[in-house]
Amino acid sequence: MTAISPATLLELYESMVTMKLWDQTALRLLQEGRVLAGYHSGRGQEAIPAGGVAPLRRDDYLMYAHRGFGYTIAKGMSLAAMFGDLMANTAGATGGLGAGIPHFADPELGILGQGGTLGSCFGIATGAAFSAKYRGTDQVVVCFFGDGTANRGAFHESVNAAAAWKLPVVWICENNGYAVSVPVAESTAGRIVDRAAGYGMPGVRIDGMDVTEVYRATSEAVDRARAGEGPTLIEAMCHRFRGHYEGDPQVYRTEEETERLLALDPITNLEARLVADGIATDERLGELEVRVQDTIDRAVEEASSAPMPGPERLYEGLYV
Amino acid sequence: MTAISPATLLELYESMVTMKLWDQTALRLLQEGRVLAGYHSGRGQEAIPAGGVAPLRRDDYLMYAHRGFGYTIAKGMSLAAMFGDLMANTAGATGGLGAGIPHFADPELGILGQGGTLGSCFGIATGAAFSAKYRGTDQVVVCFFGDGTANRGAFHESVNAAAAWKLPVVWICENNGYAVSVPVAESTAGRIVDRAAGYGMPGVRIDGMDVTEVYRATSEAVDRARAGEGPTLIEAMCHRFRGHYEGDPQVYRTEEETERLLALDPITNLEARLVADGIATDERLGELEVRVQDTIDRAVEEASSAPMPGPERLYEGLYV
Amino acid sequence: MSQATATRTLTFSQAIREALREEMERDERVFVWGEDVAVYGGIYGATAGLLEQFGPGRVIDTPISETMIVGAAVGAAITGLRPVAELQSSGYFGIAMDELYHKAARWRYMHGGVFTVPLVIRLPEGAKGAGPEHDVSPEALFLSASGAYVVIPSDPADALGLMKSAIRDDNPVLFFEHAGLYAYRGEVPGGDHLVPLGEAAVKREGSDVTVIAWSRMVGESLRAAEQLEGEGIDVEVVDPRGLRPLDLDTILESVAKTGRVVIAHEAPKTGGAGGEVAAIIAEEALEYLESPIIRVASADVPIPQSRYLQQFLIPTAASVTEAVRRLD
Amino acid sequence: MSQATATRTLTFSQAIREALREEMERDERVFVWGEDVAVYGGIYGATAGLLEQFGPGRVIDTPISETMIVGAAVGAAITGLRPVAELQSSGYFGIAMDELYHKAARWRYMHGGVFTVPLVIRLPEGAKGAGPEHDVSPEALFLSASGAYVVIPSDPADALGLMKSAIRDDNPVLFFEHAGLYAYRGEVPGGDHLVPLGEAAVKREGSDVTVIAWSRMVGESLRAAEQLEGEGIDVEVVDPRGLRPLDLDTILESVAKTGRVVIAHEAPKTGGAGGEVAAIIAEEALEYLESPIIRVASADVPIPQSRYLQQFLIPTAASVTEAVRRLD
Ligand SMILES: Cc1ncc(C[n+]2csc(CCOP(=O)(O)OP(=O)(O)O)c2C)c(N)n1
Ligand SMILES: Cc1ncc(C[n+]2csc(CCOP(=O)(O)OP(=O)(O)O)c2C)c(N)n1
Ligand SMILES: [Mg+2]
Ligand SMILES: [Mg+2]
Repeated sequence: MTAISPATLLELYESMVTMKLWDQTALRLLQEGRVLAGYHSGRGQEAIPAGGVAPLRRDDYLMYAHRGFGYTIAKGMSLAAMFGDLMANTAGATGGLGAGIPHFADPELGILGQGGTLGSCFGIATGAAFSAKYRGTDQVVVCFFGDGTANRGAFHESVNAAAAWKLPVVWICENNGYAVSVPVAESTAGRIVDRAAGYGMPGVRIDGMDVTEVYRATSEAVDRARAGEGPTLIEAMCHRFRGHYEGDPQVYRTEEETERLLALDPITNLEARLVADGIATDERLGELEVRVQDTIDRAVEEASSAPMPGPERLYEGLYV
Repeated sequence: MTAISPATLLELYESMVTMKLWDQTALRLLQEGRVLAGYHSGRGQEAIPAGGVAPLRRDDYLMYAHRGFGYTIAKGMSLAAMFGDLMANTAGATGGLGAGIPHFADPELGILGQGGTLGSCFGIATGAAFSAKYRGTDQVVVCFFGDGTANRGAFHESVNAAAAWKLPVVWICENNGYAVSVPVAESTAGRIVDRAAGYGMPGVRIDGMDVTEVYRATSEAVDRARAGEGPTLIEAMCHRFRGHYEGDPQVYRTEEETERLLALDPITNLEARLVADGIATDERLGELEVRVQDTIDRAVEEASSAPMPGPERLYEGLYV
Repeated sequence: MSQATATRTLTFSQAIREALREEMERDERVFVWGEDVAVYGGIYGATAGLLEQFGPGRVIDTPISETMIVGAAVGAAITGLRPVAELQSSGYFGIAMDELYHKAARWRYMHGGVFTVPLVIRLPEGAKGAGPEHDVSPEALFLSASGAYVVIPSDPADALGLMKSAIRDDNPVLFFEHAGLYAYRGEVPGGDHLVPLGEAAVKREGSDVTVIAWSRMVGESLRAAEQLEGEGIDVEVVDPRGLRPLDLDTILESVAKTGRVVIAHEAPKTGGAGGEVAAIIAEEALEYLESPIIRVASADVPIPQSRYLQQFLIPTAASVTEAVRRLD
Repeated sequence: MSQATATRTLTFSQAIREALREEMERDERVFVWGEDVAVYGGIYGATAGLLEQFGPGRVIDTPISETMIVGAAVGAAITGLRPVAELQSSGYFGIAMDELYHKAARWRYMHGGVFTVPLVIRLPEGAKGAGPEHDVSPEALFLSASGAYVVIPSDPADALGLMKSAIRDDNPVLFFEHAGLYAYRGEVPGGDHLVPLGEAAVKREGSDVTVIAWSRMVGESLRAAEQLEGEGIDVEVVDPRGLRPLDLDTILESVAKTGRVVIAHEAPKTGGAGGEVAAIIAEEALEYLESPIIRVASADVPIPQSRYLQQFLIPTAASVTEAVRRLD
């Protein structure tokens, strides 16, 4: 296990802070009635998109999940564009089509989008990985999905094909213990990580609250994929701090459970570690947070100034 | 491993001989142009339906596959009715709808039918097993499917649910190495049996050319299921002697390969064993074969005398 | 059936729940499954309280496995149970399409009629700001699913009565519920309120124009009719309450009376079920037509997630009014 | 392109194969995948010889995983390739429905138009004695799949020219091929034969009746037209060669000329695409109609496997003749 450099740790930290502040901002906009779609907070799970995307190159591909905006933030997507999509105005990456969250994409950054039917990601990830291999590039695909989504048949079909064809994909399951209200143990037989063996590929279960574990496991899997050694399944155990979506009464878990989780905050933990290891001071981390918030505020401002689309937008882009 | 009684061995033998002679007869009818649908010969794979159905009770459920008629023969379906369906006349279990092979069923015998889209069996098997448990019976479901069919997403969804809910199903994969022309190694990552672990259920790979292995493994799995201990996956390795369907040019394998297989005939092998172990004489086995052929001939005769349906048949049975 | 005879005011969602409750009380073979139907009570609340009353054996949370949800419901139905399965959104039809179209609808016929397949699949539909895959109204895709019924209530009373009939019917029923209607309140008859499947309701009588509408568009059409009444146009609103079986008699009778037809549904026009209805009229009642048949429907694009843009796309009472005015 | 200009006689299946071969030669990004398409050459022979010419990197046997076949084709298409994916039977549409309807057709629009999705899905359809799940002609289910094209050739020349255009098009194309046509031979123009998508062909001119037919029913309708000519009825046969985009101009022009319409397709009548076509005519060209619009189609039941029973169910030239005679 190679050590992660202080610089990388700081980058991961900044990435997670951006996700957290993004989330806070989105919640505020939601409260203000400025968000024209539902929102699934990613609070608590930042270590996975941060550690799972950081090992990628700009031209590597990303299939992201519906929980928060961490994946695309980490891949470098324009914050203003994402806010624009949140508000369904013309600043959005969808140009105000209001395809909204989370159906935006950026081909330049390898961001391939997201389907509203869970599990859409699997086939598209396999196809993109096939494409990379076909074109003789060494691009890699990372595909994020939840524990609940892992029970879609598309998982089986796509993961099997990718493994049989030794395609460059890294499958990252964020196991936060629930699919909306349904606990993973009630819906899922066995451990998700153990499915890997059935496809003859490596599977690794990690602590998804620790960004260094995620970063290491993903880096290794990306290296394998890039070297032509095929796919890997990573099951990252984690916790969702908030409801499935905003407004979720969370009748399926106790308030104590939710309270207890907050102590596991991946950002606070990394913060403590950075300070303890002398990589950063509280002060410096505080400055970083101010800087990130400032960037986010400017992105909101930029997005807010864009107009809403006109009805003609509906008829654009359906066909080439 | 308990010994299988001589009487059971003889029953299994008779069952397999019935399947073989059924197959021969079907091929003859096909040549005579009397079969109004395609046919997938089950020659070579008789040990699996014989050993996989024999442990079932009359009220246990069967979801069968498209390869041969062994499954329903073993479950006790009327031979004349099956021939009637082959000829699409009113003797058929479908009453001449000519739903043909293999879409016949017999609820009295727990024969639940078959879908033309491969993998239909999985969901229905899970549902029937759920139903048995819900109604508080101790019925068991056996579901047969090919190696190729194992790659359908429905497998994943249904097997996971059955395992999560500890339902009484036995999943029997007949791995004959090919899905039409595609070798299993090209389409399938890992070993099918290893998928069981991913669902936290037992998986066992057996020699599917040996009816005693199939019978033992299935009996054990059926007992587990009946005792409420949940599903089992059995991967029975086997060989298909003939083409995928009649007329298949088999360009995907050499004649030598096909020739070599014939030496592995599960029926000839059992025959030799029965004689060597003093369970039966050649003569007695010969008599048995004559008797079975006679039964089959009478069934063909009975079926042949039935009229074709009239156009009104089309409009019957669509709704209750 | 605590309030055996008194009329009640229920939301559409409560009406569905009451139907489930009454039928589950009546028949032990009836059970409910789907994603988040148990503890959570369904994301639209339509199964709230059922877990508490009937326990986890009959109110079952499934994995996110729509293929299995429908396929296993068929397996349960042909072995003696009466499943009511929920797809959390009808937008997931594509994941279970083989099971809906080829298994639920055809298992009986395909096997010569030896089984019955008594099941109900609940399919919440319609625009709600959840994106192009969710906001669909895909009932037209099941017009050709011979062997199944397609039922679509437009108000709480029909939701209750149709659901109860659907559960009691021995045929598979695809039951579409517009998500925008769940919170809508209405009077519901007391007692064992059953509405027969395949019977249209004339929701408003009129003599000048027939508006054939279902689901959310029934309410919109009634509002349009009121508006048009002021302009001296007397609109009849016919709600087929489903597409299979289709109550042709009621539709053709109305057309024969008015000679003018508007068909209104929320699904985009091309490929919507309005096409089938219009074609039947053009084949069976052309002689009565005094004006082209106008279809009022969403524009021919995927329904975008943005509610802002949806306002330019989704038909309303105004769209019906405008269409009626355009008739010759 | 060895026979650059000479006309050739090809079967429908060979025409598809030639289109694939020519386009694979022209463009390295084009590849083919599906079940048994490589060594086996496809169960209808439509990919025979491609493996030998282009190698296993471009002619790929897939697992029996229709969801993946279509889903991964979308993934390949949005990352620079041009997949031609085969479903071994269009009867498997239900397994890949979410991928066909919501992914292939809508990935572009849904993401604001930032991608193109240049792919072709080959869908063999039609009655052939393979059972109710296989013998379907499900093109109508994609009428509402805005974002995709629906293309349906009826003879070898169109099969070649439409397939080549489909592969070159940057939009997703669902390409239906009637299994009963594969062995049918016909003249095919030489050179780089392209037929534009969305342009109807008047396969026979006539002045009395317009028969709108596609797929196998075009040939049947032409035979019917010959028969009717002897009876003094002059039939025009319009083949839209697909449903999306639909060449309304050609259809409406013909209707304006003849005033009488028969629509013929093999799919069962209810829910078949004839409904959409009839509805458009009833909305846009009612004034020209001198007779009800008659739809010729299969009866409203699943297509049984028995070829014996199929004879009572599947429309033929005689069904078209009979319908035309019934017109006012
Ligand atoms: C095919 C499909 N089924 C159901 C849904 C509705 N849905 C949206 S998110 C969700 C839960 C997903 O759980 P999981 O995959 O564990 O991700 P998490 O929300 O926990 O991050 C459900 C059921 C959907 N969008 N698509
Ligand atoms: C969903 C689906 N895809 C494809 C087919 C066509 N098909 C029929 S049998 C078969 C091969 C099945 O292989 P396997 O499951 O290994 O069974 P085997 O034929 O070897 O017994 C195929 C591809 C089908 N019927 N259904
Ligand atoms: Mg989860
Ligand atoms: Mg096989």
